[in-house]
Amino acid sequence: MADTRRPKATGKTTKQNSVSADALRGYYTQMVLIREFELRASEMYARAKIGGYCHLNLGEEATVVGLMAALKPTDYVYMTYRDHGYALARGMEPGAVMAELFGKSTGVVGGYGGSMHMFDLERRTMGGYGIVGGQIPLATGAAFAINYRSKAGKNADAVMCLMGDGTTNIGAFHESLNLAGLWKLPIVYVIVNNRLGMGTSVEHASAEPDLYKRGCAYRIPGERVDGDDPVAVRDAALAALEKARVDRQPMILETLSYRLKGHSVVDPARYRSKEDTETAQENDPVPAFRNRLLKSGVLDDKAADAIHEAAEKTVDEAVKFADSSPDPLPAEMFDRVYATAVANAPGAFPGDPVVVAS
Amino acid sequence: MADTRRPKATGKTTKQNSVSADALRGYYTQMVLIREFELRASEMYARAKIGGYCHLNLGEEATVVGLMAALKPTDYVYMTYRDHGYALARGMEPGAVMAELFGKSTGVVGGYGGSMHMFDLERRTMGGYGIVGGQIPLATGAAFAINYRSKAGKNADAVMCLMGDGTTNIGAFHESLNLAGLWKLPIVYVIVNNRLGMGTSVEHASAEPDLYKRGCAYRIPGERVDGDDPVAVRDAALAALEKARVDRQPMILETLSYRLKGHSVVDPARYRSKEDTETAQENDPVPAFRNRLLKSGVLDDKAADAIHEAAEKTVDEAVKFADSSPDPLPAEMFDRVYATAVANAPGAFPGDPVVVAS
Amino acid sequence: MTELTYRQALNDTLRAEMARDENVYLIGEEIGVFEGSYKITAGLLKEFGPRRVVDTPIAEEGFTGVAIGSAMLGLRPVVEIMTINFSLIAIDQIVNHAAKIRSMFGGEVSVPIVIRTPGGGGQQLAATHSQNLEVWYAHIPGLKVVAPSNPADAKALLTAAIRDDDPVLFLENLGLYNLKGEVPDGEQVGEIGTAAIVKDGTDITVVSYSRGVLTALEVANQLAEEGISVEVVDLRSLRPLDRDTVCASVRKTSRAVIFEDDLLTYGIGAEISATIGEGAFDWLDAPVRRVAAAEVPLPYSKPLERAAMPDAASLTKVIRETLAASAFEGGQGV
Amino acid sequence: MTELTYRQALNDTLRAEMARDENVYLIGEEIGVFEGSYKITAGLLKEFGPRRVVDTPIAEEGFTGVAIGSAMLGLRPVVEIMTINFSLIAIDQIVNHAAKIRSMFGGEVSVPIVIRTPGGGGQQLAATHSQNLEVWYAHIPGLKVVAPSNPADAKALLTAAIRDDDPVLFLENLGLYNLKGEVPDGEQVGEIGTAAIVKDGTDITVVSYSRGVLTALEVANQLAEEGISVEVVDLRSLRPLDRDTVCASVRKTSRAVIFEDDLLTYGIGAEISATIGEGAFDWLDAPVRRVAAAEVPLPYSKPLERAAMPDAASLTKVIRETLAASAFEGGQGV
Ligand SMILES: Cc1ncc(C[n+]2csc(CCOP(=O)(O)OP(=O)(O)O)c2C)c(N)n1
Ligand SMILES: Cc1ncc(C[n+]2csc(CCOP(=O)(O)OP(=O)(O)O)c2C)c(N)n1
Ligand SMILES: [Mg+2]
Ligand SMILES: [Mg+2]
Repeated sequence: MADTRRPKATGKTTKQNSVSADALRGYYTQMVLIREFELRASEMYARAKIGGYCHLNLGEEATVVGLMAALKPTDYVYMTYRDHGYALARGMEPGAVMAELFGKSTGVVGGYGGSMHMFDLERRTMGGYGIVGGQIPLATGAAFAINYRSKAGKNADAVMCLMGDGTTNIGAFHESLNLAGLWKLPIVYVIVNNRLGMGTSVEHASAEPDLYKRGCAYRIPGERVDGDDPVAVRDAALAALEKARVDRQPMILETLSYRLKGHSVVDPARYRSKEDTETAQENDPVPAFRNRLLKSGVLDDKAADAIHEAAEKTVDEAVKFADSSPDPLPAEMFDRVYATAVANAPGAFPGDPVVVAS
Repeated sequence: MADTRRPKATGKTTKQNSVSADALRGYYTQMVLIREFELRASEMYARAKIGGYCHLNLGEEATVVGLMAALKPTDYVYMTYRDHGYALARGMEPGAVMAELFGKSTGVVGGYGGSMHMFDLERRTMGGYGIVGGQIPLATGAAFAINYRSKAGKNADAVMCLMGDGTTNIGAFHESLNLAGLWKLPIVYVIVNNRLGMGTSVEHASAEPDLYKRGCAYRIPGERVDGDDPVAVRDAALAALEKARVDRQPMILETLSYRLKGHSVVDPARYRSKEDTETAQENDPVPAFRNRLLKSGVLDDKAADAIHEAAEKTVDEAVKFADSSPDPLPAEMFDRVYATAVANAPGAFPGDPVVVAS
Repeated sequence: MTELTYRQALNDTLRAEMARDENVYLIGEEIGVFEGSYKITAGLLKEFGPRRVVDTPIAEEGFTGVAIGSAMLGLRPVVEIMTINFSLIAIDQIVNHAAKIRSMFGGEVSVPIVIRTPGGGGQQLAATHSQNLEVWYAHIPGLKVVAPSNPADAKALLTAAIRDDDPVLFLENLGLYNLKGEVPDGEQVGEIGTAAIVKDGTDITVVSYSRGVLTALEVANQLAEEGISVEVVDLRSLRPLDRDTVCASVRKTSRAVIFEDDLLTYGIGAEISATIGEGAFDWLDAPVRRVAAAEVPLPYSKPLERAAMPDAASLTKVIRETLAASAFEGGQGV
Repeated sequence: MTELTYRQALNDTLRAEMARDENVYLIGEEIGVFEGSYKITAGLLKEFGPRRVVDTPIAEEGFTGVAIGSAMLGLRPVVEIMTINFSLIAIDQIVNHAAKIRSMFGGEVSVPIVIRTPGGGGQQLAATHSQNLEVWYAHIPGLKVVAPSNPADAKALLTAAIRDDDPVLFLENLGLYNLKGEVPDGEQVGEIGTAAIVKDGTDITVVSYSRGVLTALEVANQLAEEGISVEVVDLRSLRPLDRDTVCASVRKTSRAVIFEDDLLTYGIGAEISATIGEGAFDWLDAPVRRVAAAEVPLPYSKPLERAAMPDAASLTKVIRETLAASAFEGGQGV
C-alpha cells in the first residue's frame, strides 16, 4: 500500500511565511477562476458547445496554481490532456481557452486541438498531450535542448513535465527518466497524484505506489507534497526547479490531491465508493484555501466574494467570446500540415480525384 | 558509477558445499561444450556457412550453465538473441543447434529462425528474441499463465527471463516488471551484465548502474552474483526461483561477467580499451573453473582434457550433421504462417499474379 | 434472431466464449471496475471475477505482451486496447512478436490472441485519437485482421477470432457500437478471410468495410430510388483479403468505387483498387475511384472534421462521376 | 563530381550540415564510440564531440521523443534508428507526436527532425530484422518520407531533409550502403516530393524506389539488349508522392510494373497501381502488375529468403508477361 495516509509532505522546504498577502490573494483568484471555468466547461459540454473528450482540473486547483506559480515565464511546461487550469494559470486568455473548447478559430490553437491540446509557444506552454505518457520524452527533449544551448545557474531555464499517477506505469516514463538521470537534464517531473487513472487506483496500477520513490531506478530524488495547499506546492516546486536549474539534477515532485468528479465530463464515476467521493469533497482545496485566507485575515468575506464574482464575469465573457467567434475554414485545413512547402503535398478533399489528367 | 568493483555478490545464499563432484564435472562439461561450440560457430561464420547476425556466449559460459542448472525441466525460459549456450545447456541437440545456424531443415526451428531464435517447446525453452526487451513482456505473460492456472508452492512452475545489461533501459522492462510486481508473478528476471551493450558501457546507459537495484521502482528485490562462478550463479538462481515459486515474488538476479569478444562475430570491438580486453581475458570463466576443479581434486588433467576432446568431437559431429542436412523447401514456406487454416491466405511468390481470373 | 446493438453482440459473445472455455480471459485498461471505456465489457467482472477480467495499468506494450506470452502457453486472451491510437505503444509486441512467433519458431507454437480495438474519427477527438491505422496491421503476414460492419458479423467473427489459433486484430468503431441489427441466436462461427455482398447490384460496385459499409448501404439505397443499382461489397476481413469476391463483383458491374474512413494515400482502398486493376482489368469501364479521408491530422473543430471525412455526399458524387465516365475515351483523360 | 559510396555520401553530408549549423546534432544508439552499426557516422564523434554526437541507451521511444522535444525548441536532430524494425518502439513518438504536433497546435511550432533508418531484407536477419515498413510512415500526413536509391540522391535529399522544418523519415537500405556512384561536389539541396525518370524508355514503365531501383535498372539494361525499351521511375519520395511523374510515364508507355522489396498486399505498390489505374486509365494497355515480397515473416534460411524476395528474374518475367498481354481482350481474362 502507499503511505498516503501518513503525513503528506516529505520535504522540509516549505517556508510559507515568505508569501505576501498579495500573492496569496492572487493564488486564490486563480484557483477560483479555474474552478468557475471548469464548471462552465462542464455545462457547455452538456449543452453540446464542446465536443470530444473534456477532462477537468476540479479538485486540483491548488496544485495547478502552486505549480504554475513556481515557474518563471521563461521556463517550459508540458501538460497532459487535463490542461485547462494550467493554460489559464500560465496566462492564456480565458476567452481563447474557451474558444478552443468550442473549436473556434479564435481558440489558442485555432480550433485544431480542442480541450486536450492547449498550447502557447510565447508562454512556453508546450502543449497538452492526449497519449498517456507521450509528453514525457518531449519534455525531456526540451530539457535536452536547454542543456545543449546553455549553462546551469540560478537564472537558467528549466522544464516542468506534468503527468498523472497512472502515467508512471508506461514505458515512456522509464526511458525518459533514465535519459534525464544519465544526462543530468534540468527538468522536474511532476506526478499529479489524484489517486485515480480513470477508475483505477494507484495501488492497482503501480507496484510501488509511493510514486515519489520511483526515481530510485534512475537516482532521481523525489518529494511528495500536499496538493491541496497551493503554497506548499509552490515551495516544493521552487525547490525542485532550483535543483534542476542549478545542479542539472532532474527531480520528481508528487502532489497529492483528489479528483472531485469523473475522469472526464461524461464519466459519472459510479465505480467510486461513497466514502471516497466524500473524502474528495472534504478535501476540496478551494473552500479550504478560502477559509485559510479568511482566518489569517488576508481576505474578508466581501473580498472573497468579489473574487468569485469577478471570476464568474470573466468566464461569462469567455463564453460570449467563444460563442461569437467564427469557425475555422476548411479551405485552410491543409495549410498547417507542413512548415516547409513541399512538392505534391496532398490537398484533396474526400471525393476529389487523386490525379488530375493533364 | 556502479559498485561492480566492490565484492561482487550481494546474496547470502551461496552454499557451494552442497554440490556433488559429479555436478561440478557436469557444469564444466557444459561450459566446455559451449566454449567449443561458440568458437566453431565463429569459424563457420567466417566460412560463410552461417549468415545474418551471430552473437556468442564467449565469456558467459559460467553464467549460462549456472542459470540453466537452477531450472527444473518444467520451468520456462525466455532468452535473448545471444542464445546458443542456453539452448545447449537446456538439452537441445548440438547438431540441431548448429543446423539452425546453417539454416537447415534439421535445425531446431527448421532453418526459419537462425542464430537469434533457438526454440524448443518440449524443453520449455521459449525462444531467443532479437528485439531488445521484446522477450520481457512475453516471459511475464508466461508467468501470468502459470499464475492463472496453478497454485504457488515448492513444485510450482516458474519462469526465467534473460536479458542483457543494456536491456534494462527500455520501456518494456519497466512495464513488465511493474505488472509482475503488481500481480505477484512467479518470474525471475536475470540481468546478464557483461558490462557492454554493443559498445556502450553500463555507466553510459543506466542512470542507476547497479542494475540489481532497479527493481526498487516495483518493490522487486534484487541480488547480484559473480557470473564467472557457475555454482554461485546456480545457487543465487535457485534462491530467486524459490521465492518466485513459493511466494510468487518476482525477483531480479544480476550476474556479472565479461564479454570475451565483440558484440557479434563481425564486430572487432575496436572501441574497447586494451585494459578492458585484458580484464575480460583474465576473468575467463572456463580456465578458471577448470583450475578450481583441478585444485579441489574434482578433476585431474586427464579427465579435463577428455572433457575438452569430447566437446570437440561433439561439435565436429554437429557441424557434419548441419552440413549434410537439407535446406528447407520454398514450397513449404507458407505452411507455418497460420496455425488455423484461413480462406484466401496468401501463397504467392514474387511475380505471381495477384488475382487469377476465373 | 434477436435485435441487438453491436455493443451488446460483442458483450454477449465475450460472455459466451468465457463460459465455454476456461482459457479465455479478458485483459486491458478499465475493462473491469470501470466496465470498459465504451462499456463493451460491462458486467463481466462481476460475473467472472478478477482472474478472468484483468484490469491493467496504463502499459499497452506490457499487457499486450503479457497476453501474447500467456497465449504461447495456451491461454486465449482477448485484449482490449482502448482505441487503435494507443496500439502504437504495443505495436512491437503485436507485429514483431505475435505475428512472427509461429513462423520464426518453426511452427512449434501458436499465439491464440484476439486484440479488440476501435478505430476511426468523427467524435471530435482530434488528431491523435481519431486514426484509422488498420492498414498497417493488414499489411503484416502472421496476423489476421477483421473489421465487421454489423452486429451479426461482430458476433460471428469475434467467436471465430477467439477460437482461432492465430493472432487476430478485431477492428471496431465508436460509430458502430450503438448500431442495431438482427443477430442469429446460438453459436455462430464466422469465416475469417471472406468478404460478403451485402447488397446486390448491377451498375457499379462499392467496396467498403467497418463503419464505411453503413454509408455505402445508405447511399446505395438512396440511389436505388433513382434506378441506379449499386452492389455493396463488405470486405469484413482485411487480412486475408478476399480478392475473388471483390473482382467477381466488378467483373459483373464494370465499375467500382472504394469508400473508407481511412486516409487516402496508402490506405486500404489502394490495395482494393490495385487488386481490381489487375483482376478485373478487361471488364473495367471507368477508372476505379477512392473516397477516403483528407490527408491532414484530423482537426478538432466539427466543421473541419466533417470536411476532412468522407461521407454520403462525397460517395454519391463519385459514384455519379464514375457512372458518367464513358469507357475507352482513348486519351482524352479521365 | 566524385565517385562515392552511398555510405560515404551520407557521412559527408552529416559532417557538412553539422559544420554549417550548430543546431544540427546526431542522436542514436552506438553512433559515437561504436561509430554506427553500419558506420554511417564514422569519425563524427571524434570531430564534433559528445555534445553533437549523442550515444543513447537502448530506448528508441525515449531518445526519439527527446529529439522531437528538442526540435520543438529549435534544435535540428538527426536521429539514427538502427534499423526500421526497431522504429516500432518509437512509432508513437513519430506518428502520434512528431507528425501531428504542428497541425494539432495550430501551426505555432514545427518539428525539424530527420529520422534515418535502414529497412529491407536480404541479409538473413530473419523475420523481425528484415522488414519494409516504410509504407506505414508514408501513410501519415505530417511526415515526409524519402527513400533515395543512389549516392547523389542520398546527399541531396539528406541535405534537404536536415534543412526542412518538418519531420522527415529518411529510408536507407543495408544493400545500398556500399553502392558507388557519381556525386556532385559542393552543396546540393534535393527537392522532396518529386520522383525521377532514371532511365527513359517507351515500351513499359517500371516504378520502384530505394534498393529496388538498382534491380529495375539492371533488368532494364538487360532487356534493352533485346530491344525492349523500359522506362524506370524512381519514386525517391514516398510522401508526398509524385503522382504526376508516374502517370505521365505510363501515359507514354501504356504499361506498368511496380517493383518493390515490400510485402505485396497493402504495400507501396498498391498505391502506385491505384494511382496509375485512376490517372492513366485510358492509356493502359495491360493490367498493372506488382512484383513484391512473398507474404511470410521472412525466414532465415538463404534459399527461403531468396524465394521470398523479389529479384531480377521475377521482375523480368512480369515485364515480359505484361508486354505480352494484349489490350482490350474483352472479357477473356488477364
Ligand atoms: C497510451 C494511452 N493509453 C490509454 C489512454 C486512455 N486514458 C486517457 S487518460 C487515462 C488515465 C490517466 O490517468 P492519470 O495518469 O492518473 O491521469 P489523470 O487522468 O488522473 O489526470 C487513460 C487510461 C491514453 N490516452 N493513452
Ligand atoms: C529494440 C532494439 N534496439 C536495438 C537493437 C540493436 N541491438 C542488438 S543487441 C544490442 C545491445 C544489447 O545489449 P545488452 O542488453 O547488454 O545485451 P548483450 O548484447 O550484451 O548480451 C542492441 C543495441 C535491437 N536488437 N533491438
Ligand atoms: Mg490520476
Ligand atoms: Mg550486455
